[in-house]
Amino acid sequence: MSKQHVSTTINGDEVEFLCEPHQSLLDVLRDELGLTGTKEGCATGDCGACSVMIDGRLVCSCLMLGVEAQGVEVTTIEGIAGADGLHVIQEKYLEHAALQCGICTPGFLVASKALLDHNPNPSEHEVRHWLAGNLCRCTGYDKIVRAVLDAAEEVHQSA
Amino acid sequence: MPVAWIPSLMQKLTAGQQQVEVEGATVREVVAALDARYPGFKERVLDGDRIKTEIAVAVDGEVVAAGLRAKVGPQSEVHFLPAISGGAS
Amino acid sequence: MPANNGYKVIGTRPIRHDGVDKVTGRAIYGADTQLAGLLYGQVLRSPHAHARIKSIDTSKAVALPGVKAVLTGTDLPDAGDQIVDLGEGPARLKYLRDNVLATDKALYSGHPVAAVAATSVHVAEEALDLIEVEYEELEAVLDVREAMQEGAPQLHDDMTTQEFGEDTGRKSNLATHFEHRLGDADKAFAEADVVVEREFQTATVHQGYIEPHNATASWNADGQLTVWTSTQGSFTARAQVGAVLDMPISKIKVVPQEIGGGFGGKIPIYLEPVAALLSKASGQPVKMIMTRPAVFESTGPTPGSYIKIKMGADNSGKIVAADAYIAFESGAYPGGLVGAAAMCVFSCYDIPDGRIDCYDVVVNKPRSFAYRAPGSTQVAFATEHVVDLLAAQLGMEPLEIRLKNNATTGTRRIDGVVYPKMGCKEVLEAIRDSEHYQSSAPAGPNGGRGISVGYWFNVGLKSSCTASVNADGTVSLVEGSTDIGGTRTSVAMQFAETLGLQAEDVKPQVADTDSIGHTDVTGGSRVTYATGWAAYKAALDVQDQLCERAAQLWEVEAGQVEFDDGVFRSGDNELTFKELAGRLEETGGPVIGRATVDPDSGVGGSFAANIADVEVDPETGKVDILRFTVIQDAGRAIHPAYVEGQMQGGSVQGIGWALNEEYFYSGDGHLDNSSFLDYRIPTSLDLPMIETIIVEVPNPGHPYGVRGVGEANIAPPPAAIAAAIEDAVGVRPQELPMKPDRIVAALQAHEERAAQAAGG
Amino acid sequence: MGAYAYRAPSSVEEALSTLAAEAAAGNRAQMLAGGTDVMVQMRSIDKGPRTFVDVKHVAEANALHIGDDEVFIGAGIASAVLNENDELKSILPGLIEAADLIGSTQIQGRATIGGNLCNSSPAGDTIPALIACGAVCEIASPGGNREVPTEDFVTGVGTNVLEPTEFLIGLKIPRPKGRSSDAYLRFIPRTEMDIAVCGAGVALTLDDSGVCTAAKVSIGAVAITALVVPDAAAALVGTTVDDDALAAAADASSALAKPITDKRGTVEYRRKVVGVLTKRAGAIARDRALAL
Repeated sequence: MSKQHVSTTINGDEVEFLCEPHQSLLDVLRDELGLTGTKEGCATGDCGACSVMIDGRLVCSCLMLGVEAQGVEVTTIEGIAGADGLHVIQEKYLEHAALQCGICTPGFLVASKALLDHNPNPSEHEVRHWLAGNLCRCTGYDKIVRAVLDAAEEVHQSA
Repeated sequence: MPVAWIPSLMQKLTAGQQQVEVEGATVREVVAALDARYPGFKERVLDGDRIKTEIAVAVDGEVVAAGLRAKVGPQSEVHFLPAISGGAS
Repeated sequence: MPANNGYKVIGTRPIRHDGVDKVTGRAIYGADTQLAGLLYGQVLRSPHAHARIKSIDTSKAVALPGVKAVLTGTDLPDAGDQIVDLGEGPARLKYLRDNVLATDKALYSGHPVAAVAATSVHVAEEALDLIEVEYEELEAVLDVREAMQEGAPQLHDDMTTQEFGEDTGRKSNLATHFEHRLGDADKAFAEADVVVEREFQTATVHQGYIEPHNATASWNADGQLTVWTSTQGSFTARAQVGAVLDMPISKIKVVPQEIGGGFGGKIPIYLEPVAALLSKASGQPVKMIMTRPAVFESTGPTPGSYIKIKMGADNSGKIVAADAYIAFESGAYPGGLVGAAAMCVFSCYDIPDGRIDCYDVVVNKPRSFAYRAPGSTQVAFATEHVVDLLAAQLGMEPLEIRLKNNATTGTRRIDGVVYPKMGCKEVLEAIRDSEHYQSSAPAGPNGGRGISVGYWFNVGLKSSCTASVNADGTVSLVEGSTDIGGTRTSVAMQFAETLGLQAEDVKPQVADTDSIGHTDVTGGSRVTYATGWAAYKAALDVQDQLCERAAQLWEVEAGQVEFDDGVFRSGDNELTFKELAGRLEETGGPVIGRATVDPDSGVGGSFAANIADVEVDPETGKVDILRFTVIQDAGRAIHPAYVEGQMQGGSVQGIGWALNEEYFYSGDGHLDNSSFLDYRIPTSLDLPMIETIIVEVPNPGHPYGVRGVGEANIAPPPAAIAAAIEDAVGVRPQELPMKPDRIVAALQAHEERAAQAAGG
Repeated sequence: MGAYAYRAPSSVEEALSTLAAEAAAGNRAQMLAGGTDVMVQMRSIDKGPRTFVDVKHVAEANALHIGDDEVFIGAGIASAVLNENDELKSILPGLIEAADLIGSTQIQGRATIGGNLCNSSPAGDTIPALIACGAVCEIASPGGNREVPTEDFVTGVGTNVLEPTEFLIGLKIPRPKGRSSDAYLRFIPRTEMDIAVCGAGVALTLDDSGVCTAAKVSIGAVAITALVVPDAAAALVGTTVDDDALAAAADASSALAKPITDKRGTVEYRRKVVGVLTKRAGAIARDRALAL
């Protein structure tokens, strides 16, 4: 098996890596690049724990080959906060106690950010629909939905 | 005097008695008193010098960790229950 | 003074201490463990539900380049058959060992039979395909009642039914039978004005945590073993690993990594001893992570059940008699959960006469384990239905019959236990007083409302804490309870409250088994209760030592120093905690507080109740939850946001159990839905907001009145939803899950009965 | 044992020569669009090595045209892109809602209609919707492109008419004219994420008086392939798509269905509900057409 060379951008940084042709982007992030913030819950696209953004679009990194990252921009949980502190969505998750065990939280945060990028003023239904691919077994989603709505409100007010 | 509650499946030892008043300041003394009155009782609930792992002893409604050493008060109730696996959050 | 009953920290909502790590992806969970020279392990699992293992040939796997070690069940040390007490219930060592790696028989589809360590996951997977196992397939039995039949395929050749310490000598899949009796149930039923009896079934369901099981092990040349794992209890994991590997616990260090959910399912061990032996054999550290299908196929689901409930009442609505027959599937090896079910089945009611008859039965499914108030949800589904039927026959409202019969302080349960101060009545009154209950039920022909109540007794067990006072007046708090839902913070808050500090002044940390005293599992809703109590005692220890230090500074007797609200005083002398912490060097150096607790009184059970509004689509059988309220007695809510979080999370697990979740087996015993696609846990779109009402009936057995809140909340939802479905469309399923095809079939049968009645 | 490889051709010719070369070398080649089915199958039921040929860089398969007479949707276009296209949503609402049902937001970001069709699952959501609106598959073939109606494309569970040296470029859909519209409904136990228990797509045309002049009904997850239900269409044509006509169409769908009992539902249940969905989808398509 020959490894393939891939040039990509991850959280704003140019990154090059070698990977097996059938290795998932999730495995590349976690095992080759040490970016373990992106989690694996199922490896079949059913839980959303491995959510990342590819060129701004939300995807499951377990359902994408590492080689498909050639030339794209990848955003992972490690790229959500800036040097100046947490992103508002991260702050709202903390304020609302929107995490318990925290294993689904990175995926939810990436998905939540993708939602607000896409629709800065979502309704509760739109939040629930957008996040339906992110499973959480601890919270019952209530506080997550409230955190996202509150973050949207704050983004809205400061805009 | 403390009252020992005899599990229904052990009541053939006690001729159907469910509640038995027995002397004892510890679970060990209660078990000894029961065995004196109902021979074979000890064998059912003890494994050597310990309560059988599949059985739990509750004093006044709380399962005791101290086992045979657990204190029993003059008004206490002693229950013999099936041991259970704990729940979890 | 704030309104929190005089408390300054308790009852507030500080940001959790581990929060930033968890929202930035920096928190290290078990699967994130990295070590130099790491190998990757994989497990070969039985494709058969029941088979004798005739031979295993690993030679081709061993020869594959990159493979460093291969194991089978016979590589596990055989320490004979004995009962081991692991602090969370006893177990037969043979069963514990055989569940880790089967030796003579595979007892469920997914049962581990061999394991491999290799330089990559892919090589390890390839090696699994090269292991040749010769099986003799045997007939499987998957249903609890079938397994109890005479002549059913027997899982364990040597298993005989145990009846309360007596070995009956009867060979059977029926592992344990026991009874509870109170008063004279036959007489009470004979005298009752109304008697109702119904049968129920519930499916096997899984805890469904999002993080798969994992373990990384490093076996050093000096015989020391280190295991990094996501576990609910590092000490319990250490004890189990020690028992299976027949090695002293002093040789084992378990490092609890962050854990992605447990709910009872991460108390048992699976991969840990396998990773350890693979590491020993290869001389390199080994990491193992279960696939999602493996999690469903071979880790602890909670029992499917068959339950029969009979209850009688007099014309005034007083419940006078109750009778339960409860049979639980324990899976491949005997379990203890039916005992818990017995403690919960009539636990919400004050009933003078009754009996409870319980059966623990092995079937060809994975060994079942605790799942949030284990056993309580199954029996609440059954009992609450029968209570509603009594109410209907007596012309009473469901809430009315509950308030007339609720268990209270001094109630003797049928299993004999007498309640101390309990909040059942208060929880039911909170239903009555809620805006939700007082609002009108959902409009439309297919909308309905139901209520229900459930119970969990909670456990105490052992916890340890140490606290080091830092010179800047903060405290480093070390505890042994793995934090699954924010307990670092609820424990630290109790410590802070005791010493008049802020929650942020306490820096809580979960330590490994070499670095803190024995602490039992994060389970039984015990951490905020017991580890919080240990933190309280450690804070008192710090307080005593600091009083002595202040006395030294002021050259007075320690007894002359008082501490109140964060300030040490003696005469005109005054030092705040922070000021004094800065002067420890002058008075003898560091101060470390420590405490252990082993509470065996005052654990304090918790009641939870629901109001559920649903809409049923009668053509498709789909049930939508329109509005849902959960009410629970927290004793004292330390961090209300995380109390609400437990209530909401438990409710939604209960909703999933009610509507869709089940183990779906094919006829030959293969699990057909071992994925999050087809094992359908609720998504955000399936739910409304989950409204919470925290009731506080302080637990007199705890310094701050805490009652654990992790569990009781999962018990009432299926019953409340069943009642709401009946209110909506006139049929009430007696089987879980109440999935769409079952609802449609029930409606059709209902219509046919109605047509026959009209025709006849 | 062969090896895994990945190729990203940029044109139909390059893709065809890649497929031909892999075939000549005795390798297995597999087209990759969104990958949301391929990746899952590679981890479970279909682990063997193969060469992935990524259709997403093939220019022709990345096209999306909305012409006066025809809509072309390239096989590499992700569902999310379709769903963000308001014009497409207004002219083919049923097809786009079917595409929108494929998985979560995350899946939508990758999954394609072409991939859904080529995966050829009995429960593929877009297949009945494509059949109902008369979509035709444009297939790149070594001898030149060929066209196959979607109802003839899938041949069995996971199988279709594509040869190993061929691939799907995209789908051509006649642009609905006049008072024509479509609808697709499926039933799932949850509200999102599940595979269809059964599904029904209805496309119809009404005249000025609201009488149905043409209709096509297709149902999914009730047989090994999606089925066309001529009797359901016949029940609608010539009516105002009133309750009686819809009930007759529902009965026709239920009668034709040949479902199985599995983890997602029983035979009886699927047969009943596919009728319910036919009725409901028909009413939605009618209301949409009336609103034009």
